[in-house]
Amino acid sequence: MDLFEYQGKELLRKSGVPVPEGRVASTPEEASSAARSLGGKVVVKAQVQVGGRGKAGGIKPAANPDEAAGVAEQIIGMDIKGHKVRRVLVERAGDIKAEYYCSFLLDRSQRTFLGIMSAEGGVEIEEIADTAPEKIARVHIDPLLGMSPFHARKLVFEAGIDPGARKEAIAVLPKLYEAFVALDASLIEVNPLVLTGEGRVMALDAKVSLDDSAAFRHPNFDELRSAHEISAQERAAKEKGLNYIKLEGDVGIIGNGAGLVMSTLDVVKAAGGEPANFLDVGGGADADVLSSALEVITSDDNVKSVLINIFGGITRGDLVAEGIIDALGRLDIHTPIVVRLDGTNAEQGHKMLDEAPHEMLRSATTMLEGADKAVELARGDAP
Amino acid sequence: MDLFEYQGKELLRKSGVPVPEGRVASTPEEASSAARSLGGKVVVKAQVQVGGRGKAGGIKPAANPDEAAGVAEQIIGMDIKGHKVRRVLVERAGDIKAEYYCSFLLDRSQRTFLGIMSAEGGVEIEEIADTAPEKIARVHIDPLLGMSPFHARKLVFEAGIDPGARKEAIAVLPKLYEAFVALDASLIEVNPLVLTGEGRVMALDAKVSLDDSAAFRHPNFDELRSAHEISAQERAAKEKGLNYIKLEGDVGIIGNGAGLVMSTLDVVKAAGGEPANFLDVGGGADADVLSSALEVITSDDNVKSVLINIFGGITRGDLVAEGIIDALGRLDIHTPIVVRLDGTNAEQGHKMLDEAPHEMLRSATTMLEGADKAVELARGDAP
Amino acid sequence: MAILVGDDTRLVVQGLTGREGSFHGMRNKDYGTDLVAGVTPGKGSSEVEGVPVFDTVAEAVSATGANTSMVFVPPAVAADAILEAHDAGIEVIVAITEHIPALDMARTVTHLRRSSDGRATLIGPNCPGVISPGKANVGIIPGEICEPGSVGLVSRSGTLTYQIVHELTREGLGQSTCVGVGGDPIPGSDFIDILERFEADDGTELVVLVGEIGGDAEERASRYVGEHMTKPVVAYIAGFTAPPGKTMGHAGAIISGSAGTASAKKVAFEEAGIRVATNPTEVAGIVKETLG
Amino acid sequence: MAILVGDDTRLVVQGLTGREGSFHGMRNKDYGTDLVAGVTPGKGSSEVEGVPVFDTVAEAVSATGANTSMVFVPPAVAADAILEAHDAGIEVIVAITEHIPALDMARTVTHLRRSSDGRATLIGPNCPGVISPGKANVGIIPGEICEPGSVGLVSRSGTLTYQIVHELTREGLGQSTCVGVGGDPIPGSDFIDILERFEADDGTELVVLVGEIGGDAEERASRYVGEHMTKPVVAYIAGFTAPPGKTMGHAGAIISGSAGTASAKKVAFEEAGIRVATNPTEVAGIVKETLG
Repeated sequence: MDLFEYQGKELLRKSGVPVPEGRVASTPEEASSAARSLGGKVVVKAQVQVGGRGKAGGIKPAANPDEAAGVAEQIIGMDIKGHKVRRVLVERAGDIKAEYYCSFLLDRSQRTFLGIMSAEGGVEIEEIADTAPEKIARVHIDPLLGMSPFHARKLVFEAGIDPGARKEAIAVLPKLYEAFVALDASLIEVNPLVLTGEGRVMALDAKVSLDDSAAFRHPNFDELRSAHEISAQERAAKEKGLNYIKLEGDVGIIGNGAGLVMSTLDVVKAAGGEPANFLDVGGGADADVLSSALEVITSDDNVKSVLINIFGGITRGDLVAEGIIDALGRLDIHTPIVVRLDGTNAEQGHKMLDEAPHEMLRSATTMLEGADKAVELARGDAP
Repeated sequence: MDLFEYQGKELLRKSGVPVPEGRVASTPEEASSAARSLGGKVVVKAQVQVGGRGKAGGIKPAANPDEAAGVAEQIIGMDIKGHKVRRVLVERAGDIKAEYYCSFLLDRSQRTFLGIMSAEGGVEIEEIADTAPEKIARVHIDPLLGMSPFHARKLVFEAGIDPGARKEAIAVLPKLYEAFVALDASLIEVNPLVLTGEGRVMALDAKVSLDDSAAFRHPNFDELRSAHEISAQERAAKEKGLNYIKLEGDVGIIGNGAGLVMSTLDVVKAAGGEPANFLDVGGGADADVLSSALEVITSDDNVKSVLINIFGGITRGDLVAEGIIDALGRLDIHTPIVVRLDGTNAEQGHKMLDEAPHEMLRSATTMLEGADKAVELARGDAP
Repeated sequence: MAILVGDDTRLVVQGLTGREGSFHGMRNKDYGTDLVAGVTPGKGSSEVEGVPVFDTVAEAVSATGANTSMVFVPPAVAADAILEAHDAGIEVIVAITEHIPALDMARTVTHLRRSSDGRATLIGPNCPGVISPGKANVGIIPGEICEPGSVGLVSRSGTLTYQIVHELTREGLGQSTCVGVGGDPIPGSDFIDILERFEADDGTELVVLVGEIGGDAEERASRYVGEHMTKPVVAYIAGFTAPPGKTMGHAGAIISGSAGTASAKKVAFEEAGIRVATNPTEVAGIVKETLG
Repeated sequence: MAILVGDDTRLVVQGLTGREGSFHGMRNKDYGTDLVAGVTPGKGSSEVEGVPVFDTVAEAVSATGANTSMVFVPPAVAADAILEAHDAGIEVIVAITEHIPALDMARTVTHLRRSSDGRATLIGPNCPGVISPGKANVGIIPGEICEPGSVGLVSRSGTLTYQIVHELTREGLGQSTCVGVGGDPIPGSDFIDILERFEADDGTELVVLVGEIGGDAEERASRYVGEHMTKPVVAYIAGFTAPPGKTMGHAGAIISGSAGTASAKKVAFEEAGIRVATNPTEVAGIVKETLG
C-alpha cells in the first residue's frame, strides 16, 4: 500500500523524524483555517500518488490564510496525470538551504535492506543514477544486525552532505530506518530531505509503501487505506478478497495464481485481444469467490467476453464450476464466458458445467484455445 | 551488579512479567503497614544476596499486619551466612500449585544466550543438574535473531511443564528474555516460577545480575547500586574507580591488570603469605589512582605489609612512583611497602623512588622477590 | 535421481492438524511420500489418520527421523515455524504459506543462510512446493499431472507451474523434480540455488525455468546459466502484458523502473543463449526439440 | 614468520585523534608498524603527526589500502567501530577498548562470525593487542620487552602477558607473535582460534597459553591441544587464590560453581599433556627445557 504524503509524514513524525508542521484540508475553507493555525507563510501541496506534482501546478505557496484558500481552490479537484486531487497538505513554509535524497528499501537481489543517499535531492533518483551515479551513496543493512551508527555516517560522508547538515542527518537516518522496520515498510523515500536556514534537517516530502502482508500486526493499516480512492470494481473485488486490477481492454480474465493470470493476459494479447483486467482468485478459491469474481468482471461495461482459466491445485475444479453456475443463475449475464479448467477435480467440474448449460457458456480444452475463443467472442465473431 | 530480589522483581514487573504484589520494609512498622496495604495473608522475606534464606529462617508467613510486624522484627537484623538483613520484602501470599525453574544467561563457550527451564523448581539448578539432568531443558538463543516463540515452546514442552501452565509460561518466557536484553542483564534466574491456584504463572523469586559495562545507557543502575552495603574500604575504592575486593589475609596487594593481580595473589600465597585483598588499579592508572590505592590498603588494620606489583604498559612507571611518593607524604604510613616496577618508564620510576627515600619503602627487582619480601615483612621478619 | 525431495524424504508437516495442512499432507502421503509426523503445539500425543503429532519439531525429529518439513501454518506464525524447523535440524523446509511479511522473511532467510549450526534449505514461502515424480511430493503441486522423467523445472509461480508441467507431461516429457521457489520478494532459495542442484543431478538432462516480472532473479539466473551450466535451459516468462507500476498479485511481481520487465528478462535470457518460449504450450515444444 | 600482524600489516587506528589513540598509535608506528591512516568521523582531511585521518574506515581503506585496524574508541561506540571496520573489509581488527557491554559484543561477534561478506578476525575487546616482535605491534604491549623468536604466546590477560613475555625475553626466548585475546566474556577470538594459527605458522615452535579463572576457554583449549596440536604447549593460569564467587576485575574472571576454577583448568591442561607453570617465572623455565 502506497501512502499519501501527509500519511507518510505523520508516521515519520511519530517515529521522531522531523517533518514540517502541516494540516490536511479537503476544502479551501479548511486550507485557510489550516494556514491560520500554522501562522505565517505556507505551502499548499496536492495529495496525489504521482510524480511531477510541482510542474503540474499542484504545489503552490501562500503568504496568508486567504491566499491559502485561493490556491487550495485551484488545486483541489485538479487532475494530475489521471489522479484527481481530493486533498491538499498545508505546510508551514521554511527557508531551505540544501536538498538531499535518501531512502530505505528492500534489496531483493541481496535479500537485505538498502539505504541510499545523495546530496542531489529534489529530483528523481533515477535521474541522478543516470547523470551522476557517483553521487549516490549506498549501504546494505543486515536485517538481523539492523542499522548501526556507522551505516548512517557512511551514507552521509560518502554522499558528500554539507558539513552543517551532517550531525543531524546522521541522527535522522537511523530514525528513518527504525520507522522502515517498525512500520513494515517496503520503501521509505524522503526526497527532498532538506537543510533549513536554522540548520535543522527535515523530511520535506515522504513516499512510504507498506507491506500489506504485515497488516495483521498494524491495526492502523485499514484506516490508512481508507483514504485511497479506487474504482467501483476494485472496491468490490477488494471486499471479496480478490486481487483485481482494471486494465484498458475488453477481454475479462479470471484465473488462479498471479503467474498463470499474467500468462493468460500475455496469451490473450498474443491472440490479438486486449485484456480488460487482471483478476487472481488466489489459491484455494471456493464457489463463492468464483461467483464474486464473475460478478466484478461482468459489471464492467467494457468487457465483451470473459476467459476463466483455472489450473486446479488447492483450487478445486468442482468448486469453480459451482461458482460459475451460481453466478449465471444469480446474475443477468450477457457476456460470453469461456471456461478452461484443468487439474484437481477438473473432470468433475466439466461434468457439472455440462449438466447446467447456459447460452453464454463456452468451454475450451487448452489455454491457447480458450484465449482464441475469448478474443473472437470479444470481436463479435461467434465461434 | 547483583540485584536484591525486590529490585529484580520490580524490573521484571515493568517488563510485563507477572510477580506477586509486594512492598519493601526496613522496620517492623513498615512491614505492618505494607501487610495492611496488601490485605490478607503475606510472606515476609529477608532481602539478602545469598541462597538458603528459607532454611535460615529468613522467609516467614504472616496472617495479618501484626504478625507481619512480628516476623519482620525477627528477620530484620538477622545474619544469614554473613549477610546482615537490612530490609524485608512483604508480599501477598498465594496458593501455589507447582514450582518451576527458568533462567536466561550468557553462554560464554557458545558466545550466545542460553535459556534454561525445568519443571523442578524451588531447588538449586546445580542440584537438579546433579540428580536429574534430563529434567533440564536448554535452548540457545541467537543474539541477533532474538527469542522466537518456538524457543519458548521448546523450553516449556521439553521441560514437561504442566499442561495448565503451558500457555502462560510460553507467554512469560519471551518477556523474561526481553527484560534480559533490555536491562543488559548477564543473568535472570526465576526460581521458582510458579503456577498459582488461579492458573496464573508468576515469578515468585528473581535473581538478576546486570552488566556494569552497560551502565552508561541505564541511568537507573546507580540508584540500584545504592541499595548495596559494602565495606568502608570497598566504598572508598569504588569512589576512586579502583577494583578492590577485601580478603582475609595480611599482605596488601596492588597491581595493574586483573590477571597480573591474580597472579600476584597466587605468588604471595605460594611464598607462604595470605593476601589481604585484590586491588587492580586498571590500565593507564595515574599518580592519583596509585596514591588512593595505597590509602585504601593501608587503612585496613589487618594489613601488615604491602606489595605493589606493576608492569607498565599503558600504566607508566614514573606516574606510579609519583603516586607512591604522594601517598607516603600525605598519609601517616607505618606499613612496609615493597615496590616491584617493570615496563613503560620503569627506570624513571625507580630513580624517582630512590631520590625520595622513606623508611617504609622497599624495592624488588622481580615479582617473586617482591612476594617473598612482602610475606617476610608481614611475618615481622625484617628483610 | 532427483533433487530436494525423493526416496529418502521423511516428511513432517507443521500444521498437520489444520484443514489445509491435513488435506495436502494426506495428499502427499497418498502420493507415496513418507509422511512420518505432524507438529502442532499443544496437540502432542495425538494423531491425524495414523500419523503421530508432536508439540515441537525437535520432538518429531528425534522420534521419527524426519528430515524434511512442510510449513502449512498461518502467515503470522510462519517465520517462527521455519526457524523452528531449522533449529531442529530439518534439511529441507518447504514453506507453502503465503503473505508472510517481507521483514519476517528478510530476518529468517538471513538467519538460515548464515547460521553455522543449521544446514537447512528453505523452499518458498508462498510456493507450491517440490515434487520428484514417482518418488515424493512435498507441497500442493497436483501429483497426477506429473510423470517421472529427466526435465527439471524451477518456477516462481504456482499454477503457471502446473500449466507447464501439464504441457510437458502431455508431450511425454517427464520430470526429474519440479520446484516452485515462490513469488515472494525474499525467497529462501532462488533460481540459482536450484539450477546448481539440477546441474549436479544425474537424473536431470534439461531445465525449464519459469520466470515472472519484478525483481532481477531471472537476470541473475541468466548470467549463472551462461557462466556455469552445461545442461540446456529453456525459459518462459509471464507478464509481457503487465502495465508498469501495477502489482500483479505477488509481492514480487512489481515492475520497478526499466529493470524487472518481462522484455528485459527475455533479452537477458537470450543473451545467455537460453531460448524463451512465448506461451506455456511452446515450452514443451522447445524442450522436445532440444532433447531431440 | 608470525601470525595476525607482520610485515604486510597496514594499520588504521579508529580513534587516532584521541589522547590514548594517538599515544599508542604513534608508539606502534615508532615500533615500525606501517601506520597508514586514522579514522575519526568529522575529522576527515586532517592529520595526526603526518598520518592522514578519514571520516570513515571505508574511505581509509580505499585511500590507503589499510588491512588492519586498532579500535581505540570509548566503550559506548566501540561495537559500532568494530562493525564499521568489518564492513569496510578490514582483515584483522584489534579492539583495545574495555568495558564494552556484553550484549553489544554478543551481537557483534555473532555478526562477524556469520557474515558472508566479511572475513575479519577480531582480537579483543579489552585486550592488549598483538605484537610480532621486530615486525609490527598493534596495541599496547610494550615493544621493548619483546624479542623476535619462535615462541608463540596467547593470553586472556594484559599485564600478566607483559610479565611472562618479559620473563621469556630475559631467558633469551624470543617470540613469533604475542596475542592478547582479552578477558571479556565474549571475545572475538578465543584460545582455539589463535592456537590454530600458531599450529599452522612456520615461525612458531612452541606456544605459551596464559589463562585465567572463569569460563571454560582453557578447558576447551586443552581439548583442542590434545586433539589437534603437534607443537608443544606450556600453560600458566592465574587465580588459584581467588575466592569462589568474587569478581576479580575482568567480567570474564567470575567463578561459577565448580567449573572455571584455576584448579579445574590445571587438571584439564595436565590431562591433555600440557605442563602448567606455577608462576610466571617458571613459564620461561619450562619453555627453555621443552625447546631443549
